[in-house]
Amino acid sequence: MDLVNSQWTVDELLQQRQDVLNQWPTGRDVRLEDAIAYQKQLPEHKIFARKLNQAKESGTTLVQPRAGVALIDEHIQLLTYLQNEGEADLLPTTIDSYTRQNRYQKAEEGISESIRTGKSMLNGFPAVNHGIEGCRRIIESLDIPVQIRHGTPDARLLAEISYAGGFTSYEGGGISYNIPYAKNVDLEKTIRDWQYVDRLTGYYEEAGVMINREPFGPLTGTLVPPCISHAVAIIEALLAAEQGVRNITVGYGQCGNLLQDVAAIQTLQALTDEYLRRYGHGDASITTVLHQWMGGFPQDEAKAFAVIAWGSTVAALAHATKVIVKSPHEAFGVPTMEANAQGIRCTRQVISMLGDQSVNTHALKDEKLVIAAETRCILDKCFELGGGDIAKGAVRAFQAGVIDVPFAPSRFNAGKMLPARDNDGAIRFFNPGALPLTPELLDFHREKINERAKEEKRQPSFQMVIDDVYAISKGRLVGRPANYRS
Amino acid sequence: MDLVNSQWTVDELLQQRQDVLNQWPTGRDVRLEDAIAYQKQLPEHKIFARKLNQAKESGTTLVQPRAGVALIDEHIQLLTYLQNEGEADLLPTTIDSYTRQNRYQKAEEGISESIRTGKSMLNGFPAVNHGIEGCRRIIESLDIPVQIRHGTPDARLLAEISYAGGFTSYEGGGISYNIPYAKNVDLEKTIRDWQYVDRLTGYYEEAGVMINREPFGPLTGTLVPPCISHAVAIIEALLAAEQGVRNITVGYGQCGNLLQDVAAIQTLQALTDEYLRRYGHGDASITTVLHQWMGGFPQDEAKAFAVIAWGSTVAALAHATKVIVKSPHEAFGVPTMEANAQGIRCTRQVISMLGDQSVNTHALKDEKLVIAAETRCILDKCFELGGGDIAKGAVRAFQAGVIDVPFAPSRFNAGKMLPARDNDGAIRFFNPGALPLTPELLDFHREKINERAKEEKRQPSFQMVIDDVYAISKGRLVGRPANYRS
Amino acid sequence: MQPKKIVLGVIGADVHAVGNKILDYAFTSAGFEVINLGVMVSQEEFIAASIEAAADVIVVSSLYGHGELDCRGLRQKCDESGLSGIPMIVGGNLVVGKQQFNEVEKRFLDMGFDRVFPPGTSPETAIEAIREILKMPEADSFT
Amino acid sequence: MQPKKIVLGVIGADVHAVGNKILDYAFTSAGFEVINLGVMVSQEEFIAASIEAAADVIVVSSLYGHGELDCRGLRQKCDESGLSGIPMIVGGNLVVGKQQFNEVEKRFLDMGFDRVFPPGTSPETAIEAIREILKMPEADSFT
Ligand code: B12
Ligand code: B12
Repeated sequence: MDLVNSQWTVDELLQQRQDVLNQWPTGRDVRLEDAIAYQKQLPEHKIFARKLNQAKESGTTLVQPRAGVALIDEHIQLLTYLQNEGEADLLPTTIDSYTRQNRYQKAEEGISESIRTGKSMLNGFPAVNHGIEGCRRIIESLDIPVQIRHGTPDARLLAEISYAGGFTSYEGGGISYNIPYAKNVDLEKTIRDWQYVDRLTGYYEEAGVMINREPFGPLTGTLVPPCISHAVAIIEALLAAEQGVRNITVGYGQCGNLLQDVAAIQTLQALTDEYLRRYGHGDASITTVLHQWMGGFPQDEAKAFAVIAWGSTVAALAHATKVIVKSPHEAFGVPTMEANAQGIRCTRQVISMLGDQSVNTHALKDEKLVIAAETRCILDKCFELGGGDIAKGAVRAFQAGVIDVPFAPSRFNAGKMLPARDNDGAIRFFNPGALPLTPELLDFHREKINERAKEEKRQPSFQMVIDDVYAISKGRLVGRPANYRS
Repeated sequence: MDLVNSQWTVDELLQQRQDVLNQWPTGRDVRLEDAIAYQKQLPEHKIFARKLNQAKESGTTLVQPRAGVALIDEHIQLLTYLQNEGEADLLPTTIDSYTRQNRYQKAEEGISESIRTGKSMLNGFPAVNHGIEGCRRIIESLDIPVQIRHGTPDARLLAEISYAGGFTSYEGGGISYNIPYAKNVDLEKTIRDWQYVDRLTGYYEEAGVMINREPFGPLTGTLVPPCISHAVAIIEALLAAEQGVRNITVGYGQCGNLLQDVAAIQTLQALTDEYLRRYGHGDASITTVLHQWMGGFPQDEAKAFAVIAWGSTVAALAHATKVIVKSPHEAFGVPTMEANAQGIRCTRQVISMLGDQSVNTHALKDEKLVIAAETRCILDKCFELGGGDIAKGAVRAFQAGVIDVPFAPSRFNAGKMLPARDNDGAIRFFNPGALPLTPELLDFHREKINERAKEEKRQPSFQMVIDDVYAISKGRLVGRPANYRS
Repeated sequence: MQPKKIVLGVIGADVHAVGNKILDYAFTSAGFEVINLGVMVSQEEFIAASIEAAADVIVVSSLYGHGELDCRGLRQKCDESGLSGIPMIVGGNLVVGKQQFNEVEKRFLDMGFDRVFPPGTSPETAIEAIREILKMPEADSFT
Repeated sequence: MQPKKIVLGVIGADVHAVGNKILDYAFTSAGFEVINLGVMVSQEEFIAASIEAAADVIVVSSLYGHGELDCRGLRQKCDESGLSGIPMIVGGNLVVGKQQFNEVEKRFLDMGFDRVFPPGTSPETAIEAIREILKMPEADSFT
């Protein structure tokens, strides 16, 4: 089957379905009619898309943590704590890394080991192994919407079980859950596998069940310039909408410079709306998510709180629909439930303190123009490369380095583009690789990097990039050289 | 002696001096020549004014905690910890409340009780009781500059002992350490007593010893509009400069709205420079300090970190010369040294992450124009009331309600003006009392408050003010009514 | 019916005025007669005002950390001045630092207070407690 | 003198690529020959690459929390494949959650690693440790 961006027929979906459900025994329990009936009886306050749309209307920012452990009871306990003590608005169920690689046998071993040692040996909740009943116990134990968050290149079976299990939102996409999360997985295959997920979501939608979909915004979380993640988010939104998805949350990982970040969230909303409208999906409802700093964190908890609060500030001032929260344990490992709740409460305080404020400046407008222009350059080139088809175009764009994600593990990513911060901490291109930017935009980036080099009295070099990677965990935003101002 | 703003002769100073030094036995050990010699041998890195001036030049923001306990060894241990583990740039020695009221006998009892019970029974360090030797042990044990921070209406003896003890900076002023810190103390008397302190500081200055003075910016810390605290700060700077003080740090307590706060710090620097220049003190070196949120704090530590980080953000984006730090224990009591150090490290992370950024917007310019115009209205009226003499003018201004500090305990404060937040959280006048603002400014404030009232579907009322007092500790900035948006 | 009388003040050398002003407003709105001594109130002033007004209850605040030193002996002085048995409640940030509240409570109960309240107690709670102590009928909740 | 050879990789299903790219750059700059297997490396791949390159040391990273499950048996497999005694060091965020490091260290030493490093170890420390293990002379510090 040739990869094209057009809606699958129901037959095409059902054809693949048996194979998918057979991948692991728990898959055989999924019955679509039963699943749809279950979803339909969920009370309104457990439905993700509704809560997002309300928040968008009233201009508030919802707060959501990440969390998942190996065993069901412990997972319910964890989420209940985050709901009650953490004051979360939205809950996650973060999936473990074996499940993400479809290694269900390994996940099963992780479950046994966790029971044996009395501590979670998995870095998330193995939803496929626990099956529909396990998932429903979670949904029924909580009072607010729950989303599956993962990083699974082939997430078809997980989607089937999650939807039948009552989850009302599902993160991921064919690009964003491949390039940062895999090494050898073909991009064409993942885009196709996510067409399955999106078609399945569309099928529920047609049956009257709202399920929210969220492309993974931050990619590698490490110095990703806004135009790159915007291009990926908009492509995935287009692909999802084509399959009938009607509730989409596009995401962005905080870069650290206030104006760049606020500009990024605001252009992300505007550009996604625009491209969806242009391609016939004006009826889809689009919301945004800001991810608090996704790169390396400082080890000291007081400093980690500072980073968490800074991310919250950006979410609040940009009026993102939701914010994904880090914890003061970030640099060490999966947080305890207490540490996780602390991250949420710190975020909540910032969000509600600042929710009434906005920034609106000329510099912000400039930054928005730059991001929008860059994103358009990339997207238009993708359409061109695909001969008008964005699915094809995306695959070819990665081959050509027209989209290029820094520090990505995937061999389907060119890895030629190098980002570095400018003097104000905004992320610019140190080496633009094959990005299809206009000469003016390239000049702009070159100037910005040179300004910084001058300030630091050194030549632009890869060392600058490395210094930027470490900067936040060492307490700065711009990775200045050791002899800077001394 | 009639209160006038003119430099005391050395004779006038020395005349009073014997009485002052006789207030408590430790006072008798103070010898000016010996004190000056001691100050002169201090290494550069222990001199407050130098470090401030360097920071101002390089555009960085220094971080300083509050801290003080009853006994010397414990106090040294505390400050050493804040220096080494807290990564503080500047240190404090916060004085206990008995000393602030010149109740040295009560402080003595507090010292004994603290020895007996093994915990500090005083809320600060009783420097007068510990005397010169005690103070010098502190200075000698530390590697960075140390300042006396207090709230003492009559701080003459404390100044004598502090300077002889080697402290290189001294907080307070005749207005800012009276109106928020006393109930029955005559304003004329405190202004005169602080002329003593300032003249003493000037005397050291003439002898070649740099001592930094810092009017207390935040006043009652509770909804104080920028123009009020600016007027007080500038008056105290003028009074100090007249007595020969040459290093002055003017302060401001964060109000919570980003633009208002950045505008406030920037106008504070500009207006102080301007007024000092205009009155012949252009050679004084002026720096600024932002106090993190000085009102009621949330009890939850994660939320307190959020408030601390927000204050740090403002300090960083406004490029204040230093920032005074709160701790996650703020709502409960004097922090442990660990909690105190956490507050500093959280602040440090924000400061160094954001130090390269600035905000610059039209809204910021507007806010600066408003604050500057208001402050000028008040200051010019003070000069007028004093017939050109700002010392006299200040006293009369308080009588007339031309300067009016909200929630102040002093009966020398009119207490007619009531502040409340506008829709964006900036502090405006709900009731301007007798403030001498132009009709345009009064209209501006009325509109802002009405806008909020409309948004909240209620009439402007004192309940709004109360709601604002509690807001931050309940997680918001604007104190919205219970039924808001629900 | 005569409104019940509260003598209110912040004890010792304490100048924290904000909570005091708000308690005054809240008690008055709730129908009490408030004799507010403001901040920096000595034990003697509390007693003189309570005698003069024939107060029903004394409400002591202490925020600045010296509460323990300042409150000692107040009950004895009341007893000696003919105010024996007058209800006395205390609240605020009573001691230096973040301490276990039940231990703090015990120390202040031992000093003769009828009720002791932790940091950040709301005016609503204060009013409820006063009604309880004065055995007043339940009222509509304070707004 | 031949440069010493390091086989480097992130074990298991772990895709954290940033630290790996930086270690590669740092080791190379410090004069080592680096055979970088990247992320998602199986035990078998580590062994095959080490044999092929005649590696001097194996540097294992694990960031995502499954390090304990993924590293078990690696030493035994080395021994069986003729790599017995080859120095092996491991670092990253080895276990799930913030655990006492000395206990974590013990568990990994017991699995047969020569040195075990806590979260956030700098490349400089890694290089120093490798020099030590390979008994290399002190070099100018890495810049
Ligand atoms: C960026 C990031 C991501 C990115 C990775 C992008 C990519 N492909 O590279 C994305 C978003 C995709 C991601 C995904 C996941 N992540 Co992640 N991630 C991080 C994060 C924030 C930074 C990592 C980083 O790049 N640091 C910067 C580099 C330079 O440092 P470093 O990786 O630590 O490596 C240095 C040192 O450790 C040392 N070192 C490394 N190896 C060795 C070996 C030796 C011998 C020595 C001496 C030194 C050494 O040198 C390196 C260079 O300085 C960390 C938390 C943190 N550290 O702040 C979490 C973290 C590693 N991730 C974590 C998890 C759980 C995941 C996920 C499972 C998702 C989830 N549940 O949230 C998935 C895993 C997917 C998978 N299969 O692996 C956890 C691991 C938990 C644990 N161990 O308990 C962490 C700690 C976050 C947390 N607290 O929960 N992640
Ligand atoms: C604003 C403030 C100031 C302002 C006060 C201005 C003024 N004149 O009013 C200034 C800056 C001048 C100031 C000065 C000092 N302060 Co102060 N201040 C605060 C702060 C931040 C807020 C207080 C406030 O207004 N809260 C809002 C009001 C509405 O709440 P409230 O005061 O708690 O009162 C409510 C309740 O407690 C309750 N309540 C009060 N009394 C009673 C009684 C009963 C019976 C009941 C039921 C309830 C009740 O009802 C009130 C209304 O809701 C607090 C910390 C905090 N809470 O966040 C520190 C705090 C009270 N201050 C403190 C200290 C130590 C000082 C100083 C000594 C300076 C210093 N070392 O930093 C001086 C003391 C000067 C003096 N002689 O008193 C400490 C006390 C430490 C302790 N107990 O261990 C605190 C806790 C800060 C800290 N963590 O270190 N302060």
